[in-house]
Amino acid sequence: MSGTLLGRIGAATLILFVVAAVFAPVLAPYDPTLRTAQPFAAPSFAHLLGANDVGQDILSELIFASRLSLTVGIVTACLATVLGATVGVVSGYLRGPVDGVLMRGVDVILSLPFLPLMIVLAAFLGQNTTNLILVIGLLIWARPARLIRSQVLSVRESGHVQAARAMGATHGYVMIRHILPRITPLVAAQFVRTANVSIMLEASLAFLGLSDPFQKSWGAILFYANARSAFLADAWLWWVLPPGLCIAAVVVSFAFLGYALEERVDSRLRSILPASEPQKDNEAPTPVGGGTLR
Amino acid sequence: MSTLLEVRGLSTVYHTSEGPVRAVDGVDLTVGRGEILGVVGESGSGKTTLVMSLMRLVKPPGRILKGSEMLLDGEDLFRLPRSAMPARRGRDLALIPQSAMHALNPVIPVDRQVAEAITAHGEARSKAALRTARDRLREVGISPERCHAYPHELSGGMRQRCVIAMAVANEPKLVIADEPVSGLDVVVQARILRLISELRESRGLSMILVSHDLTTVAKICDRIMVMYAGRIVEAGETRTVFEKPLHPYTRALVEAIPQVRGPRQTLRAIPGGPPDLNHLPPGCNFQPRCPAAFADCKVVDPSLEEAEPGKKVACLLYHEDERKLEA
Amino acid sequence: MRTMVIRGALRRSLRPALVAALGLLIVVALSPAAGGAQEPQQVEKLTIATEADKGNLTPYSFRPPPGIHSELTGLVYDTLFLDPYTEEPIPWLATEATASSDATTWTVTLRDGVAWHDGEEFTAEDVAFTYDYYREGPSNRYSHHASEVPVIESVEALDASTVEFTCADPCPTLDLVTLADLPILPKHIWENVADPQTYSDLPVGTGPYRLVEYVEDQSYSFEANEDYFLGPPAVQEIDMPIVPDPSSMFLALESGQVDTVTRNVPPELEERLEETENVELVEGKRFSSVFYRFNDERPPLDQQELRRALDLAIDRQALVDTVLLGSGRVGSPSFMHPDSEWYRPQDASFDPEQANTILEDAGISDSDGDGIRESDGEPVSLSIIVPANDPQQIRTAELITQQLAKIGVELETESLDPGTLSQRQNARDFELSSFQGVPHLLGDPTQMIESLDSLLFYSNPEYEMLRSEWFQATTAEQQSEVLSEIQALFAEDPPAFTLYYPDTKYAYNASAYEGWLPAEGHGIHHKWSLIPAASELMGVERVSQITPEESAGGGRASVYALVGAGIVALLALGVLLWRRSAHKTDEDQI
Amino acid sequence: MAQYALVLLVALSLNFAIPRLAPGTPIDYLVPSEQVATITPEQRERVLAQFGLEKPLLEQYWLYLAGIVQGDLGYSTQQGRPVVDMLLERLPWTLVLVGGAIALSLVIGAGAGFLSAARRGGQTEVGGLVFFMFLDSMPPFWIGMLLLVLFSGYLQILPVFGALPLTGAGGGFGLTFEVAQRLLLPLLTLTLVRAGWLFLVARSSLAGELSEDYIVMAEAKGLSRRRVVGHGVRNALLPLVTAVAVEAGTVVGGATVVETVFSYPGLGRLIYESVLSRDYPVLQGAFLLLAVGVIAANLLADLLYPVIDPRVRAEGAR
Repeated sequence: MSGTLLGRIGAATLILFVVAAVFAPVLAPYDPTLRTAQPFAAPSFAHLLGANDVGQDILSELIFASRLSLTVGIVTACLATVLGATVGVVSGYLRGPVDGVLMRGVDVILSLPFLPLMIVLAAFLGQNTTNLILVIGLLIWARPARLIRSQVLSVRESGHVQAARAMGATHGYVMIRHILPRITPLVAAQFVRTANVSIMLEASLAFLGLSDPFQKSWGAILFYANARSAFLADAWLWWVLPPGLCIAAVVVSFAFLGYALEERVDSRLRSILPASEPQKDNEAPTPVGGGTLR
Repeated sequence: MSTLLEVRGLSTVYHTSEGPVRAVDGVDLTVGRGEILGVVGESGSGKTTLVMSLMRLVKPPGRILKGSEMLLDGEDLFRLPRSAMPARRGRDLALIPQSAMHALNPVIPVDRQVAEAITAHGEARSKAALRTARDRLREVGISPERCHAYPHELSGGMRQRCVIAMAVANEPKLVIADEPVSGLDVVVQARILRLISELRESRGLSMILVSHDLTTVAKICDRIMVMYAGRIVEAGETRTVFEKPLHPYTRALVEAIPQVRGPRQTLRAIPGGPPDLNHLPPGCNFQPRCPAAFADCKVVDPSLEEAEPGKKVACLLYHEDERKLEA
Repeated sequence: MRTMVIRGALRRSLRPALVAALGLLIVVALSPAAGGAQEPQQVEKLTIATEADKGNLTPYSFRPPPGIHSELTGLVYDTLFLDPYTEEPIPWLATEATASSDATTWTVTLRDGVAWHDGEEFTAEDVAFTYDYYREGPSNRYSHHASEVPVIESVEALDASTVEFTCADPCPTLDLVTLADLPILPKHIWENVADPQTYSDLPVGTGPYRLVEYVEDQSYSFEANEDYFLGPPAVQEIDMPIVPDPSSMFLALESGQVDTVTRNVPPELEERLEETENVELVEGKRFSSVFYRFNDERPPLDQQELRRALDLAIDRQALVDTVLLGSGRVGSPSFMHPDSEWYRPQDASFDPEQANTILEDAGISDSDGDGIRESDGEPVSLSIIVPANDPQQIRTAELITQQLAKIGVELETESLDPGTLSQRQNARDFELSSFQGVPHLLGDPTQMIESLDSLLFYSNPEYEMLRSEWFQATTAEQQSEVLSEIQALFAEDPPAFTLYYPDTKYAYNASAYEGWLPAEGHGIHHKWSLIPAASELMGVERVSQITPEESAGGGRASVYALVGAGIVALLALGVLLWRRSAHKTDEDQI
Repeated sequence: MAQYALVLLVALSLNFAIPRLAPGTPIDYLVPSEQVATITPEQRERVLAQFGLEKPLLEQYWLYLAGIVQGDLGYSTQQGRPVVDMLLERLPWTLVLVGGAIALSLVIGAGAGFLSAARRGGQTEVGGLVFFMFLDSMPPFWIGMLLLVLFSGYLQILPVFGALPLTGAGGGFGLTFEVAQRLLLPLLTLTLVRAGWLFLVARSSLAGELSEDYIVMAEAKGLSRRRVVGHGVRNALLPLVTAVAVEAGTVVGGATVVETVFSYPGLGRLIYESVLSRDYPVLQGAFLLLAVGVIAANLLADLLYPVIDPRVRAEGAR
């Protein structure tokens, strides 16, 4: 019961944000790049969330900002999950030297300090959105790869995969027909997790002033708010709270979706798997952001 | 022999998304002291739900309906509050769960798991409990050197023995075994069944043995009840049920057993599959698959009545009074 | 039943606890802090929060971002004369200085009875050694004063307390500017320092304070030099924590954890800080400006008409009103800071129409009608590089982009992290670059002349002529005359577009110390605020003498209490929700 | 083990290359144009030479590797102080903060996660789940800022910055109290953020375990609810350990933002500042520390597996 309810809430919020992003020009009361009010104006009927340090309408900024955050979130998550899943499946299934090399590669990436790498790549590649997506995507696929691989390890031992191989199915066929469907819930969960991580990262980078300040994003709003000491003034109520809540809302709705997906898929899966199926795997099933496969 | 357990009108309902499902529907049964009662039925007939209900371990969305009674030594366990049940489980009634192969915690040595059953009831402190545990394990055939192994280091049969040792550790009045030997090869099955009957002799254990395999039940059970779609359709002495099965379903089950000796016969299976508990057929639950079904069967839902001394059956063939249409 | 009972009791007991928490919160927020101005003279300890780690405060430990490095070094080291931005040279370590008739050699007599912190005696040897060391050794913020403008050929200690300087060209303002800027190093220590960049011991100087502890990236601690030649300083101990985050810094000031902060008060916080109990604001007159430097080697910026048009198209008043919220003055082409002695007033003009006509006449027009003018076939699309961590400069660029669009010039902003920005600036790899003017660039004429070549790469034949005149000038008046001509020249052909001079207000806790002295070019956090004798010497009033306007106290506290209480209530609700939903699943199954 | 050495070598080489990839050199930052005097080429050479940066890249690489072996990480181009001292000064603060945050989030997050799964009884414990999911989705710097404003600004009960009290607050207890006071908010921020994630890991792994057959057996044995869940928890520990080990790398990165907000002198902030100032030696030293830390965490996890789950010993490592 509660899974589907959460799922519905999550889906509804996400749709709300997507609509806001797509129809931003229509929904936003003002053009966020124009100065339509006094700097630091408090909320009023004309400006529901007041104005920022140069008099741009904060509500319009919020609405337009959803575009960047959602695109970064979704596109990066796709990139990272596809890359992570492929590496995970291939190395988990083939094992042997391929597995060794890929996993050591993953270890190296996991050991790289994240933020400095972002700064260096941002400085080196320039700060437009595509670079941001590439940079974040190429760095966070390592974790999903590791987790998906661990799942593939146990799925690989299961009865029907062995049977398929025994009947002469090629590796590619087995991977796509047998292994992939079994790990879709985990892959979906990893998609949710990487979406969360990339939205959070984009916001942190913008907050540290390391991404393009003219690109309207929730992180950029927080950067200006912090730099212009909004936290100290009463402005924190309408300048700092909303962008943070927007980020949290998008991230949590992804998590709700992931949770609902995991719960529905899990229960369906549980009935198909015959009792004798080896249930246990000792690798890290990830949480609701990445439900375990039973 | 005096009765140890009397169950009356036990019904357990699962609230699924498609509506309530009566997995166990008004079951009555009795178990005498030192008696082994066999419960037989296809998978999906409600056997495991029956076992879980007797242990009061039914997990939501399942619920035991009010009005079900379970008198153990005269005390109705269903009246007890939930919090009082742990004290009874393992001491008064014990369970050998289904797929005992996975019933042991993989990360704890077996002797400590058995000892835990003992200390749970405050009988002894951990050192003493460990010693008793090792004795119990030796009794069921696990040698002392093997008893502090981890479950995955033991064979299926040995794991089954550990579970049995665990169940009987506190000398329970009643042991309920759910498919104790299914999944084991025939030789090991025989050994486990012999172990169970030895324990019955040495301990005077009364037992309910639930299985889908008639031959297992036939070997060691005193009385047999046949379960179909959550109901008891036939009950009686093991020998009489086998020699003269009354209910068509029982007859089909008995005839389905391949005879190793004697003339070759073509095996006959029962057409169709277990009914969908959400949409039970009208009248008798078995009538769609019953070779002897006739008009009334579609209307009347027969109740379990005495057909011969010591023999009950729920089928219109034997209860003229319940027939409606003919008169 | 046991667990049921406990849970119920718990729930009932939560309600009173919640109400109590609310009450407590309101009381705490409203209580006004005790305080009132006491006599500020002798103070045991002061806590000054500073925004960045400046290394171990030797002249070589300079480190970005721009901040009060020279003022901090000034606590430990002394200069021969007081300070380069005063009208008249004020003797400090030197008692007097006389120039030769052709103003190329100076004989300076030193104050005697001055000792280094480690007890060694301060002599002319130290002065001679210091100036040679600056000229020969690796460069630092001060060294070009000895090696380029002016070029000091030789420094010689005639006896224990007289030094003779000889400049390559006449240096009439040596005492007013150069001798007042360069801190003197102890010879007996620095003569065996091979690599000043990695010198990490605590500095030894003659100054009013000794640096007793330096924890990298955390804090400085100073102790008063009791036998300082101008008498013991007013404050015994100074603790200086390093607080990089601006909001935390002002929060610390508000909550009384620090007595003052070295970061100037951003315009948006002025009103709020004035309202805070005991906190006063004062204009520190620290020279600061923001200017755009252009790279005239790269077309189309090599065309002087285009530069002139750009200058005319920038609405400086709008920048001051929006970005500085009015706290600042419009930039002027004379580049130097209006409060400096050497400033010759010129006012910038804002006339987009004239800019358009200039561009049309120069043949830079919008031929393909896309709203952007083209210059010999190429669209006039310029890029500006700004520091990513300075929102004021970023917002300024955003506004100027809109202003230049009105005259058909497209401006694209690249915000770079400081490392990349410096590299691009040093390599002149930019079309336009945003700069923050620092005090000694806007107030020290020799520095301005020197940076016109090394920083601004200003190439103007007329200026070359005036520049050589400057070097021939033998008296201060002559130099000042040449300087005004140079600044007049800037009106037609500016070396850079000075956008605005932001006010530099500083906040301090009046109940802790009121001896702060707003010295021109330096703000209030410098050694003269802490030396009792300094204020008459410099003829500048301390803040305690300036009557502070009345500050309205605690009006805002009630808002906080409300918000704080709201959050506490929210948390309590969350806990209740958790309890209630947990309770539901436990009820008996039968 | 050999594989781990290889990983370390590759990581170190990347750490050597990455900072040099970024435009700008330490020199530009050392003598910024802001100093209003561009440096002459020969001065640039002299400064480069001081830090051995004028040598060809390959030679620098060998010196760098040789340095690591002898434990000499060179001098910081900004501070001019040996990198080893700088790192050792910062390490305790980061260990206290990050270690504390991981431990606390394990206790709070995992504890609540187990509780929520144990209480599940069929219908998910919605309240706790939603609360922790929200926690897991809030940006750390944002929470940090709000906590700072609330506790230090409005309630004015906690100090705002730094790690150590300015004046030595006397002996042991006074000092530890002061340090604890300053540690509270950054620790709370980091813990809140990580607790959400660990809650979800713990909840879902225990929920999985509780549907296993040995739990039914444990209940049948008559064990109390607490001991039954205990059985499940033992098995649920394994994925938790892996989750923490895998996340070890990002924790210090995450701490960077929190350390900046609270002016807390940890490794995270040092890395952030060194990246901006292109301080190669410090970056290399810090990256080395991080790489070793992450690999050690993974190694520790591998060692812990057999202890927690004997079957792993039988199947060999991962």
